[in-house]
Amino acid sequence: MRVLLFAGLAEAVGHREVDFDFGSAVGGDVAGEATVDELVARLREVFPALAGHVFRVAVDQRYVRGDEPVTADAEVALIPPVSGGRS
Amino acid sequence: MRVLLFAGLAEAVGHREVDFDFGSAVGGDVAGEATVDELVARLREVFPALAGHVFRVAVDQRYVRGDEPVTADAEVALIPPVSGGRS
Amino acid sequence: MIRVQSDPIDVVAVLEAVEGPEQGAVVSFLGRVRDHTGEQDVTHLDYEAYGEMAERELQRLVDEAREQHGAERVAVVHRTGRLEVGDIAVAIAVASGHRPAAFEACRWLIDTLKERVPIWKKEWFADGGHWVSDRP
Amino acid sequence: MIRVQSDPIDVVAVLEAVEGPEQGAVVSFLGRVRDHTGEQDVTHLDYEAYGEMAERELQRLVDEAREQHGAERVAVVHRTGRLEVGDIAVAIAVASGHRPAAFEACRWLIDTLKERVPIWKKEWFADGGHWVSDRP
Repeated sequence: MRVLLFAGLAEAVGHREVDFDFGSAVGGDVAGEATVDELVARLREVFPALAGHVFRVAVDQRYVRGDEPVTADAEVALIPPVSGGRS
Repeated sequence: MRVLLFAGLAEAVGHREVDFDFGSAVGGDVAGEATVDELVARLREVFPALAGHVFRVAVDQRYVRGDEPVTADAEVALIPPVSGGRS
Repeated sequence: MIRVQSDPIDVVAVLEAVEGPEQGAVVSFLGRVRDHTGEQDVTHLDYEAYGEMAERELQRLVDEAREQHGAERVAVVHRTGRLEVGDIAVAIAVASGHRPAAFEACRWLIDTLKERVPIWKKEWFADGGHWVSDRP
Repeated sequence: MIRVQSDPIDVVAVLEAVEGPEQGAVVSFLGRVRDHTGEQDVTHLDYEAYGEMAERELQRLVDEAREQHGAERVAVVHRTGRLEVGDIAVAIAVASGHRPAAFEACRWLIDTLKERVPIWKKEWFADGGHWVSDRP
Protein backbone atom coordinates (compact mmCIF):
# COMPACT_ATOMS: atom_id res chain seq x y z
CA MET A 1 0.00 0.00 0.00
CA ARG A 2 1.29 3.48 -0.96
CA VAL A 3 0.92 5.98 1.83
CA LEU A 4 1.60 9.62 0.88
CA LEU A 5 2.55 12.32 3.35
CA PHE A 6 2.58 16.07 2.79
CA ALA A 7 3.80 19.37 4.16
CA GLY A 8 4.41 19.33 7.93
CA LEU A 9 3.52 15.63 8.17
CA ALA A 10 6.16 14.66 5.60
CA GLU A 11 8.75 16.71 7.47
CA ALA A 12 7.75 15.19 10.83
CA VAL A 13 7.90 11.58 9.61
CA GLY A 14 10.87 12.12 7.31
CA HIS A 15 9.19 10.53 4.32
CA ARG A 16 6.94 11.82 1.56
CA GLU A 17 5.84 8.34 0.59
CA VAL A 18 6.03 4.98 2.34
CA ASP A 19 5.27 1.50 1.04
CA PHE A 20 3.29 0.15 3.96
CA ASP A 21 2.56 -3.57 4.26
CA PHE A 22 -0.84 -3.16 5.85
CA GLY A 23 -1.91 -6.73 4.94
CA SER A 24 0.73 -8.41 7.09
CA ALA A 25 0.48 -5.63 9.67
CA VAL A 26 -3.09 -6.65 10.51
CA GLY A 27 -2.32 -10.32 10.05
CA GLY A 28 -3.56 -11.50 6.71
CA ASP A 29 -5.95 -10.59 3.94
CA VAL A 30 -7.55 -7.23 4.64
CA ALA A 31 -9.60 -6.82 1.46
CA GLY A 32 -12.95 -5.43 2.52
CA GLU A 33 -12.13 -5.98 6.17
CA ALA A 34 -9.89 -3.22 7.50
CA THR A 35 -11.18 0.29 8.05
CA VAL A 36 -9.48 3.63 7.65
CA ASP A 37 -9.45 4.01 11.45
CA GLU A 38 -7.61 0.69 11.80
CA LEU A 39 -5.07 1.74 9.19
CA VAL A 40 -4.49 5.07 10.93
CA ALA A 41 -4.04 3.39 14.31
CA ARG A 42 -1.45 1.05 12.79
CA LEU A 43 0.36 3.95 11.05
CA ARG A 44 0.53 5.84 14.34
CA GLU A 45 2.19 2.79 15.95
CA VAL A 46 4.75 2.43 13.16
CA PHE A 47 5.42 6.19 12.84
CA PRO A 48 5.43 7.66 16.36
CA ALA A 49 6.29 11.03 14.76
CA LEU A 50 2.62 11.29 13.75
CA ALA A 51 1.79 11.88 17.42
CA GLY A 52 0.24 15.28 17.95
CA HIS A 53 -0.55 15.76 14.26
CA VAL A 54 -4.10 15.95 13.00
CA PHE A 55 -4.92 14.91 9.47
CA ARG A 56 -7.71 13.69 7.26
CA VAL A 57 -7.33 10.58 5.14
CA ALA A 58 -7.86 10.32 1.41
CA VAL A 59 -8.14 6.96 -0.34
CA ASP A 60 -7.60 6.98 -4.08
CA GLN A 61 -7.74 10.80 -4.04
CA ARG A 62 -11.01 11.19 -2.23
CA TYR A 63 -11.61 12.06 1.41
CA VAL A 64 -12.94 9.10 3.40
CA ARG A 65 -14.51 8.62 6.83
CA GLY A 66 -12.85 6.49 9.47
CA ASP A 67 -15.38 3.67 9.18
CA GLU A 68 -14.90 3.21 5.44
CA PRO A 69 -13.00 0.16 4.20
CA VAL A 70 -9.52 0.39 2.73
CA THR A 71 -7.85 -2.26 0.62
CA ALA A 72 -4.19 -3.14 0.25
CA ASP A 73 -3.95 -1.77 -3.30
CA ALA A 74 -5.23 1.69 -2.37
CA GLU A 75 -3.34 4.97 -2.63
CA VAL A 76 -3.68 6.41 0.85
CA ALA A 77 -2.82 10.03 1.68
CA LEU A 78 -2.59 11.69 5.06
CA ILE A 79 -3.87 15.24 4.59
CA PRO A 80 -2.88 17.77 7.24
CA PRO A 81 -5.02 20.90 7.52
CA VAL A 82 -4.82 22.80 4.25
CA SER A 83 -3.58 26.29 3.72
CA GLY A 84 -6.18 28.05 5.76
CA GLY A 85 -8.66 30.78 5.37
CA ARG A 86 -6.88 33.98 6.13
CA SER A 87 -5.93 35.59 2.84
CA MET B 1 -29.95 78.36 -14.81
CA ARG B 2 -28.78 75.31 -16.77
CA VAL B 3 -31.11 72.35 -16.38
CA LEU B 4 -29.81 69.05 -17.75
CA LEU B 5 -32.02 66.14 -18.74
CA PHE B 6 -30.98 62.57 -19.45
CA ALA B 7 -32.10 59.28 -20.94
CA GLY B 8 -35.88 58.80 -20.95
CA LEU B 9 -36.44 62.27 -19.47
CA ALA B 10 -34.54 63.97 -22.28
CA GLU B 11 -36.52 62.01 -24.85
CA ALA B 12 -39.84 62.85 -23.14
CA VAL B 13 -39.13 66.58 -22.91
CA GLY B 14 -37.34 66.81 -26.23
CA HIS B 15 -34.34 68.63 -24.78
CA ARG B 16 -31.09 67.50 -23.22
CA GLU B 17 -30.41 70.92 -21.73
CA VAL B 18 -32.61 73.96 -21.12
CA ASP B 19 -31.69 77.47 -20.04
CA PHE B 20 -34.37 78.05 -17.44
CA ASP B 21 -35.03 81.53 -16.09
CA PHE B 22 -35.92 80.43 -12.59
CA GLY B 23 -35.34 83.92 -11.13
CA SER B 24 -38.11 85.59 -13.09
CA ALA B 25 -40.22 82.45 -12.88
CA VAL B 26 -40.57 82.85 -9.12
CA GLY B 27 -40.78 86.61 -9.36
CA GLY B 28 -37.42 88.13 -8.53
CA ASP B 29 -34.17 87.35 -6.72
CA VAL B 30 -34.15 83.75 -5.59
CA ALA B 31 -30.66 83.55 -4.15
CA GLY B 32 -30.91 81.56 -0.92
CA GLU B 33 -34.69 81.65 -1.08
CA ALA B 34 -36.00 79.04 -3.51
CA THR B 35 -35.84 75.34 -2.73
CA VAL B 36 -35.32 72.36 -4.99
CA ASP B 37 -38.97 71.38 -4.49
CA GLU B 38 -40.06 74.81 -5.69
CA LEU B 39 -37.82 74.54 -8.73
CA VAL B 40 -39.18 71.08 -9.57
CA ALA B 41 -42.77 72.29 -9.23
CA ARG B 42 -42.04 75.14 -11.62
CA LEU B 43 -40.28 72.83 -14.09
CA ARG B 44 -43.26 70.48 -14.08
CA GLU B 45 -45.50 73.45 -14.97
CA VAL B 46 -43.29 74.58 -17.82
CA PHE B 47 -42.59 71.05 -19.12
CA PRO B 48 -45.80 69.04 -18.85
CA ALA B 49 -43.97 66.10 -20.48
CA LEU B 50 -42.32 65.53 -17.08
CA ALA B 51 -45.68 64.26 -15.81
CA GLY B 52 -45.48 60.64 -14.73
CA HIS B 53 -41.70 60.65 -14.61
CA VAL B 54 -39.81 60.18 -11.38
CA PHE B 55 -36.36 61.66 -10.93
CA ARG B 56 -33.90 62.82 -8.34
CA VAL B 57 -32.30 66.24 -8.54
CA ALA B 58 -28.60 67.01 -8.55
CA VAL B 59 -27.31 70.54 -8.02
CA ASP B 60 -23.75 71.18 -9.10
CA GLN B 61 -23.25 67.42 -9.57
CA ARG B 62 -24.41 66.32 -6.16
CA TYR B 63 -27.74 64.82 -5.16
CA VAL B 64 -29.84 67.22 -3.09
CA ARG B 65 -32.96 66.95 -0.99
CA GLY B 66 -36.14 68.83 -1.87
CA ASP B 67 -35.79 71.28 1.01
CA GLU B 68 -32.27 72.39 0.06
CA PRO B 69 -31.81 75.84 -1.51
CA VAL B 70 -30.93 76.30 -5.15
CA THR B 71 -29.51 79.45 -6.69
CA ALA B 72 -29.90 80.84 -10.18
CA ASP B 73 -26.30 80.12 -11.17
CA ALA B 74 -26.53 76.41 -10.32
CA GLU B 75 -26.16 73.49 -12.73
CA VAL B 76 -29.29 71.48 -12.09
CA ALA B 77 -29.77 67.95 -13.38
CA LEU B 78 -32.89 65.81 -13.37
CA ILE B 79 -31.74 62.24 -12.75
CA PRO B 80 -34.15 59.47 -13.71
CA PRO B 81 -33.65 56.07 -12.08
CA VAL B 82 -30.24 54.75 -13.06
CA SER B 83 -29.46 51.58 -14.89
CA GLY B 84 -30.79 49.21 -12.32
CA GLY B 85 -29.61 46.23 -10.40
CA ARG B 86 -30.22 43.20 -12.51
CA SER B 87 -26.95 42.31 -14.18
CA MET C 1 -8.43 54.62 -11.26
CA ILE C 2 -11.93 56.05 -11.59
CA ARG C 3 -13.20 56.54 -15.12
CA VAL C 4 -16.28 56.93 -17.25
CA GLN C 5 -15.18 56.40 -20.84
CA SER C 6 -16.36 55.41 -24.30
CA ASP C 7 -13.21 53.37 -25.03
CA PRO C 8 -13.21 49.63 -24.33
CA ILE C 9 -12.29 48.72 -20.74
CA ASP C 10 -8.80 47.31 -20.20
CA VAL C 11 -9.42 44.70 -17.51
CA VAL C 12 -5.72 44.06 -16.95
CA ALA C 13 -5.15 47.74 -16.23
CA VAL C 14 -8.07 47.73 -13.78
CA LEU C 15 -6.62 44.75 -11.91
CA GLU C 16 -3.09 46.16 -11.93
CA ALA C 17 -4.36 49.47 -10.56
CA VAL C 18 -5.16 47.80 -7.22
CA GLU C 19 -1.94 45.82 -6.82
CA GLY C 20 -0.10 46.36 -3.57
CA PRO C 21 2.23 44.32 -1.36
CA GLU C 22 -0.11 44.54 1.62
CA GLN C 23 -3.23 43.43 -0.25
CA GLY C 24 -3.58 39.66 -0.30
CA ALA C 25 -7.09 39.57 -1.73
CA VAL C 26 -8.39 41.08 -4.96
CA VAL C 27 -12.06 40.72 -5.85
CA SER C 28 -13.30 42.02 -9.16
CA PHE C 29 -16.66 42.38 -10.84
CA LEU C 30 -17.19 42.62 -14.58
CA GLY C 31 -20.58 43.48 -16.00
CA ARG C 32 -20.93 42.20 -19.56
CA VAL C 33 -23.67 42.74 -22.12
CA ARG C 34 -25.94 39.69 -22.14
CA ASP C 35 -27.58 38.43 -25.32
CA HIS C 36 -31.01 38.41 -23.75
CA THR C 37 -33.22 40.02 -21.13
CA GLY C 38 -35.96 37.76 -19.95
CA GLU C 39 -37.34 36.15 -23.09
CA GLN C 40 -36.13 38.84 -25.48
CA ASP C 41 -32.95 38.80 -27.57
CA VAL C 42 -30.78 41.86 -27.01
CA THR C 43 -29.09 43.25 -30.14
CA HIS C 44 -26.97 45.89 -28.39
CA LEU C 45 -27.03 48.50 -25.61
CA ASP C 46 -26.52 52.24 -25.36
CA TYR C 47 -25.14 53.69 -22.16
CA GLU C 48 -25.60 57.40 -21.50
CA ALA C 49 -23.81 59.13 -18.64
CA TYR C 50 -23.93 62.48 -16.91
CA GLY C 51 -20.22 62.14 -17.25
CA GLU C 52 -18.79 64.73 -14.91
CA MET C 53 -21.21 63.92 -12.10
CA ALA C 54 -20.79 60.18 -12.70
CA GLU C 55 -17.05 60.43 -12.05
CA ARG C 56 -17.61 62.55 -8.96
CA GLU C 57 -20.22 60.14 -7.65
CA LEU C 58 -17.88 57.21 -8.32
CA GLN C 59 -15.21 59.02 -6.33
CA ARG C 60 -17.66 59.41 -3.43
CA LEU C 61 -18.49 55.70 -3.62
CA VAL C 62 -14.82 54.75 -3.63
CA ASP C 63 -14.17 56.98 -0.60
CA GLU C 64 -17.08 55.35 1.20
CA ALA C 65 -15.88 51.85 0.24
CA ARG C 66 -12.51 52.67 1.76
CA GLU C 67 -13.83 54.30 4.91
CA GLN C 68 -16.73 52.00 5.70
CA HIS C 69 -16.43 48.74 3.78
CA GLY C 70 -12.83 47.63 4.20
CA ALA C 71 -11.61 48.34 0.68
CA GLU C 72 -7.94 49.36 0.58
CA ARG C 73 -7.35 49.90 -3.13
CA VAL C 74 -10.17 50.38 -5.62
CA ALA C 75 -10.51 50.82 -9.37
CA VAL C 76 -13.82 51.48 -11.15
CA VAL C 77 -14.33 52.00 -14.87
CA HIS C 78 -17.71 52.35 -16.59
CA ARG C 79 -18.14 52.46 -20.31
CA THR C 80 -20.60 54.62 -22.26
CA GLY C 81 -21.95 54.64 -25.78
CA ARG C 82 -22.95 51.66 -27.90
CA LEU C 83 -21.96 48.26 -26.55
CA GLU C 84 -22.34 44.90 -28.27
CA VAL C 85 -23.15 41.54 -26.70
CA GLY C 86 -20.13 40.37 -24.70
CA ASP C 87 -18.64 43.85 -24.22
CA ILE C 88 -17.69 44.84 -20.69
CA ALA C 89 -19.86 47.71 -19.46
CA VAL C 90 -18.37 48.08 -15.99
CA ALA C 91 -15.29 46.78 -14.20
CA ILE C 92 -14.59 47.08 -10.48
CA ALA C 93 -11.56 45.78 -8.63
CA VAL C 94 -11.10 45.92 -4.86
CA ALA C 95 -7.95 44.90 -3.02
CA SER C 96 -7.84 44.37 0.73
CA GLY C 97 -5.62 42.60 3.20
CA HIS C 98 -8.06 39.74 3.53
CA ARG C 99 -10.86 38.41 1.41
CA PRO C 100 -14.02 39.08 3.44
CA ALA C 101 -13.53 42.84 3.17
CA ALA C 102 -12.64 42.63 -0.53
CA PHE C 103 -15.78 40.62 -1.34
CA GLU C 104 -18.05 42.82 0.74
CA ALA C 105 -16.68 46.10 -0.60
CA CYS C 106 -16.83 44.94 -4.23
CA ARG C 107 -20.42 43.79 -3.82
CA TRP C 108 -21.35 47.03 -2.08
CA LEU C 109 -19.70 49.07 -4.84
CA ILE C 110 -21.54 47.47 -7.75
CA ASP C 111 -24.88 47.47 -5.90
CA THR C 112 -24.50 51.12 -4.95
CA LEU C 113 -23.12 52.17 -8.33
CA LYS C 114 -26.28 50.82 -9.91
CA GLU C 115 -28.43 52.87 -7.53
CA ARG C 116 -26.53 56.14 -7.42
CA VAL C 117 -24.22 56.77 -10.34
CA PRO C 118 -25.96 58.71 -13.13
CA ILE C 119 -25.47 56.30 -16.01
CA TRP C 120 -28.43 54.97 -17.95
CA LYS C 121 -28.82 51.88 -20.07
CA LYS C 122 -30.99 51.56 -23.17
CA GLU C 123 -31.65 48.01 -24.26
CA TRP C 124 -32.20 47.41 -27.94
CA PHE C 125 -34.24 44.49 -29.22
CA ALA C 126 -35.16 43.64 -32.82
CA ASP C 127 -38.31 45.77 -32.46
CA GLY C 128 -36.82 48.84 -30.76
CA GLY C 129 -35.19 50.13 -27.62
CA HIS C 130 -36.21 51.17 -24.13
CA TRP C 131 -34.48 52.77 -21.19
CA VAL C 132 -34.13 50.13 -18.51
CA SER C 133 -35.20 52.63 -15.89
CA ASP C 134 -38.49 53.05 -17.75
CA ARG C 135 -39.64 49.67 -16.54
CA PRO C 136 -40.78 49.18 -13.00
CA MET D 1 -10.31 25.54 -16.76
CA ILE D 2 -9.19 23.72 -13.61
CA ARG D 3 -5.47 23.63 -12.98
CA VAL D 4 -2.81 23.17 -10.35
CA GLN D 5 0.43 24.40 -11.88
CA SER D 6 3.87 25.76 -11.09
CA ASP D 7 3.79 28.28 -13.95
CA PRO D 8 2.59 31.83 -13.27
CA ILE D 9 -1.16 32.28 -13.50
CA ASP D 10 -2.47 34.02 -16.62
CA VAL D 11 -5.35 36.07 -15.21
CA VAL D 12 -6.59 37.11 -18.64
CA ALA D 13 -6.92 33.46 -19.65
CA VAL D 14 -8.82 32.71 -16.43
CA LEU D 15 -11.28 35.53 -17.12
CA GLU D 16 -11.66 34.62 -20.78
CA ALA D 17 -12.36 31.01 -19.85
CA VAL D 18 -15.70 32.01 -18.31
CA GLU D 19 -16.90 34.32 -21.09
CA GLY D 20 -20.31 33.52 -22.49
CA PRO D 21 -23.13 35.48 -24.13
CA GLU D 22 -25.62 34.51 -21.42
CA GLN D 23 -23.41 35.48 -18.49
CA GLY D 24 -23.80 39.14 -17.57
CA ALA D 25 -21.82 38.97 -14.33
CA VAL D 26 -18.24 37.82 -13.79
CA VAL D 27 -16.80 37.82 -10.27
CA SER D 28 -13.19 36.90 -9.76
CA PHE D 29 -10.94 36.35 -6.77
CA LEU D 30 -7.16 36.64 -6.86
CA GLY D 31 -5.08 35.56 -3.88
CA ARG D 32 -1.72 37.35 -3.87
CA VAL D 33 1.32 36.84 -1.65
CA ARG D 34 1.32 39.54 1.04
CA ASP D 35 4.54 41.05 2.33
CA HIS D 36 3.59 40.37 5.93
CA THR D 37 1.62 38.09 8.23
CA GLY D 38 0.63 39.79 11.44
CA GLU D 39 3.74 41.65 12.56
CA GLN D 40 6.22 39.55 10.59
CA ASP D 41 7.72 40.34 7.18
CA VAL D 42 7.21 37.53 4.68
CA THR D 43 10.16 36.89 2.35
CA HIS D 44 8.42 34.31 0.13
CA LEU D 45 6.08 31.31 0.21
CA ASP D 46 6.23 27.68 -0.83
CA TYR D 47 3.06 25.95 -1.93
CA GLU D 48 2.98 22.16 -1.96
CA ALA D 49 0.11 20.24 -3.55
CA TYR D 50 -1.11 16.69 -3.70
CA GLY D 51 -1.45 17.56 -7.33
CA GLU D 52 -3.64 14.86 -8.77
CA MET D 53 -6.08 14.89 -5.87
CA ALA D 54 -6.07 18.69 -5.78
CA GLU D 55 -7.30 18.84 -9.36
CA ARG D 56 -9.93 16.20 -8.68
CA GLU D 57 -11.10 18.02 -5.57
CA LEU D 58 -11.24 21.30 -7.50
CA GLN D 59 -13.40 19.56 -10.10
CA ARG D 60 -15.75 18.40 -7.32
CA LEU D 61 -15.91 21.95 -5.97
CA VAL D 62 -16.66 23.37 -9.40
CA ASP D 63 -19.43 20.81 -9.94
CA GLU D 64 -20.91 21.74 -6.57
CA ALA D 65 -20.62 25.47 -7.34
CA ARG D 66 -22.59 24.88 -10.55
CA GLU D 67 -25.22 22.61 -9.04
CA GLN D 68 -25.81 24.37 -5.71
CA HIS D 69 -24.40 27.91 -5.80
CA GLY D 70 -25.57 29.40 -9.09
CA ALA D 71 -22.24 29.41 -10.94
CA GLU D 72 -22.67 28.91 -14.67
CA ARG D 73 -19.06 29.04 -15.89
CA VAL D 74 -16.08 28.58 -13.57
CA ALA D 75 -12.30 28.69 -13.87
CA VAL D 76 -9.91 27.88 -11.01
CA VAL D 77 -6.12 27.87 -11.14
CA HIS D 78 -3.82 27.36 -8.14
CA ARG D 79 -0.10 27.78 -8.31
CA THR D 80 2.50 25.65 -6.52
CA GLY D 81 6.19 25.99 -5.72
CA ARG D 82 8.02 29.11 -4.63
CA LEU D 83 6.08 32.37 -4.86
CA GLU D 84 7.37 35.87 -4.23
CA VAL D 85 5.55 38.79 -2.68
CA GLY D 86 2.91 40.02 -5.15
CA ASP D 87 2.65 36.75 -7.06
CA ILE D 88 -0.82 35.36 -7.62
CA ALA D 89 -1.28 32.07 -5.76
CA VAL D 90 -4.85 31.36 -6.75
CA ALA D 91 -7.31 32.75 -9.29
CA ILE D 92 -11.01 31.97 -9.47
CA ALA D 93 -13.51 33.36 -11.96
CA VAL D 94 -17.24 32.71 -11.86
CA ALA D 95 -19.71 33.83 -14.51
CA SER D 96 -23.46 33.78 -13.97
CA GLY D 97 -26.47 35.43 -15.52
CA HIS D 98 -26.75 37.87 -12.63
CA ARG D 99 -24.38 39.13 -9.99
CA PRO D 100 -25.76 37.73 -6.72
CA ALA D 101 -25.07 34.16 -7.83
CA ALA D 102 -21.65 35.05 -9.21
CA PHE D 103 -20.60 36.74 -5.94
CA GLU D 104 -21.94 33.95 -3.76
CA ALA D 105 -20.44 31.13 -5.81
CA CYS D 106 -17.02 32.82 -6.02
CA ARG D 107 -16.95 33.41 -2.28
CA TRP D 108 -18.06 29.83 -1.60
CA LEU D 109 -15.39 28.48 -3.94
CA ILE D 110 -12.44 30.26 -2.33
CA ASP D 111 -13.68 29.53 1.20
CA THR D 112 -14.20 25.86 0.42
CA LEU D 113 -11.00 25.55 -1.59
CA LYS D 114 -9.09 26.68 1.46
CA GLU D 115 -10.77 24.03 3.59
CA ARG D 116 -10.77 21.07 1.26
CA VAL D 117 -8.24 21.20 -1.54
CA PRO D 118 -4.94 19.51 -0.56
CA ILE D 119 -2.54 22.39 -1.10
CA TRP D 120 -0.30 23.60 1.71
CA LYS D 121 1.42 26.91 2.26
CA LYS D 122 4.78 27.41 3.96
CA GLU D 123 5.48 30.98 4.99
CA TRP D 124 9.09 32.07 5.07
CA PHE D 125 10.31 34.85 7.33
CA ALA D 126 13.85 36.12 7.80
CA ASP D 127 14.33 33.56 10.60
CA GLY D 128 12.81 30.51 8.94
CA GLY D 129 9.64 28.96 7.63
CA HIS D 130 6.56 27.24 8.97
CA TRP D 131 3.59 25.44 7.46
CA VAL D 132 0.60 27.65 7.96
CA SER D 133 -1.46 24.65 9.02
CA ASP D 134 1.00 24.06 11.89
CA ARG D 135 -0.38 27.02 13.77
CA PRO D 136 -3.70 26.77 15.53
